[in-house]
Amino acid sequence: MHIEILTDVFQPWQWLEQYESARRDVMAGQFGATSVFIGTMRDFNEGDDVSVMHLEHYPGMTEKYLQKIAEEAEERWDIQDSVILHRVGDVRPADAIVLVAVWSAHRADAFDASRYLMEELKSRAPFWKKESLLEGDERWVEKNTPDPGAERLIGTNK
Amino acid sequence: MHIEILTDVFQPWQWLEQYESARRDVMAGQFGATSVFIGTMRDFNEGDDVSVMHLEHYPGMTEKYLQKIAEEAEERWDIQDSVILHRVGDVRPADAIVLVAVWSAHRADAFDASRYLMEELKSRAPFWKKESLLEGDERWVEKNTPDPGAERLIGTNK
Amino acid sequence: MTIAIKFFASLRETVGQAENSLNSSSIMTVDDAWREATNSMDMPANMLIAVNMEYVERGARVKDGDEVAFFPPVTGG
Amino acid sequence: MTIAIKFFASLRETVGQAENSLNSSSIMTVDDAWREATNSMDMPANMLIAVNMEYVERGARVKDGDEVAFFPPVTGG
Repeated sequence: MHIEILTDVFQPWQWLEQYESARRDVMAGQFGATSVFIGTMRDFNEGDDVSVMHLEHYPGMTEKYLQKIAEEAEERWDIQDSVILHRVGDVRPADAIVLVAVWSAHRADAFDASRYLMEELKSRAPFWKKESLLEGDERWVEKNTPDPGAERLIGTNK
Repeated sequence: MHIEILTDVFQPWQWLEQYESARRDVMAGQFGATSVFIGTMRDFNEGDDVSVMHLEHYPGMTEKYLQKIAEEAEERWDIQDSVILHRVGDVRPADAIVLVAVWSAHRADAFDASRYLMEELKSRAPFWKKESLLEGDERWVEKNTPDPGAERLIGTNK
Repeated sequence: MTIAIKFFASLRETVGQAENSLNSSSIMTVDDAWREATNSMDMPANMLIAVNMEYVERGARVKDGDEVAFFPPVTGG
Repeated sequence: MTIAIKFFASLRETVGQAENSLNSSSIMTVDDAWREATNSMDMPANMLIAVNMEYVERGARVKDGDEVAFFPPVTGG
């Protein structure tokens, strides 16, 4: 399990390649399924052009909740490894914001666990986004919308 | 949409990085969610050590069905791009067998569509696996087990 | 009329042939093509069939120039 | 007794402070801490509260040395 808050731009695919390489001795040949989700900054939101997003968090509580969520997933599904990376600070369009990855023997566990991690992260991990619009205004993103497809996965570990 | 049958080993993360780089001009800032699934060869199956897997397919029909499945996903979900890569020939433990990727504005579409692609690929695309065991025996893999979590996604496009 | 026949994977090994070309005016359905090509072997219960690379049932009609493929459950991914 | 208070994101801007330290023997609950720290502002309906980095409800008890955080709905991911 690897949880990390990143203050700088990261390249999801490079990061995954390096992580898997570093774990090759223990992981290679053991897992059959990898499910990865990446959340990326778009250059528009609610009809407006967004130039920068400022990502704030609650240091300490963020790590604690990401850890908690990842442990819940490991208890509930048959998982070999999981990763949660999340950016804070200033994020620009096309930058990765979040990366979730799950390695498992079987695809159902990998798909379910990664979706669970994303849903719980979005509803419980203390991060907040403020958008700077191209016209110069700033505004807080008010809330995350739930993923209806994740409903059957959540609610038991609250 | 990109569908490809690969006869040689490929590195999923490197492949994705190159693909996204090549599409940067049209894609960057447009998508908020990327869901990727990778199926990897394990060095064991049903209690036996497997040294090589021989992947056979029905040239022509494979491409046709992968294309059909990807088109179904694009009709049904709000998707910006999708990729299906699949190996044929001799595959060794820790080699990637299949890669499915979906880029979308929203996470629910990316998760659902990628899981749909995998499930339909596993039930409809004409690939077959034969395992060579470490002890020297060969055996055909008899069938794929369905993913119960994908049930709500399938059955409408058959 | 001419029908191209293909067998894949374990079925290819069971039947002992990879492909075949049938010339017979009596072939009306996939069932007929199977009997002609395999010398009337029993059809495996879970076998899949494609005509011109589209899945069909065993009673499906075939016509001159068709490609009929027989194979076991698919195991890709 | 001493209670550390934190405000995050839009709530930090609304309240006009990022953190605070309360010294008062009359603080029994999160509600009390909020009133003391904000000079009895109305609590936003959808506000989230954590005591020592664990989510709690507004009636939760607080004790000496606790860290109480108030923030709007989270928007990460």
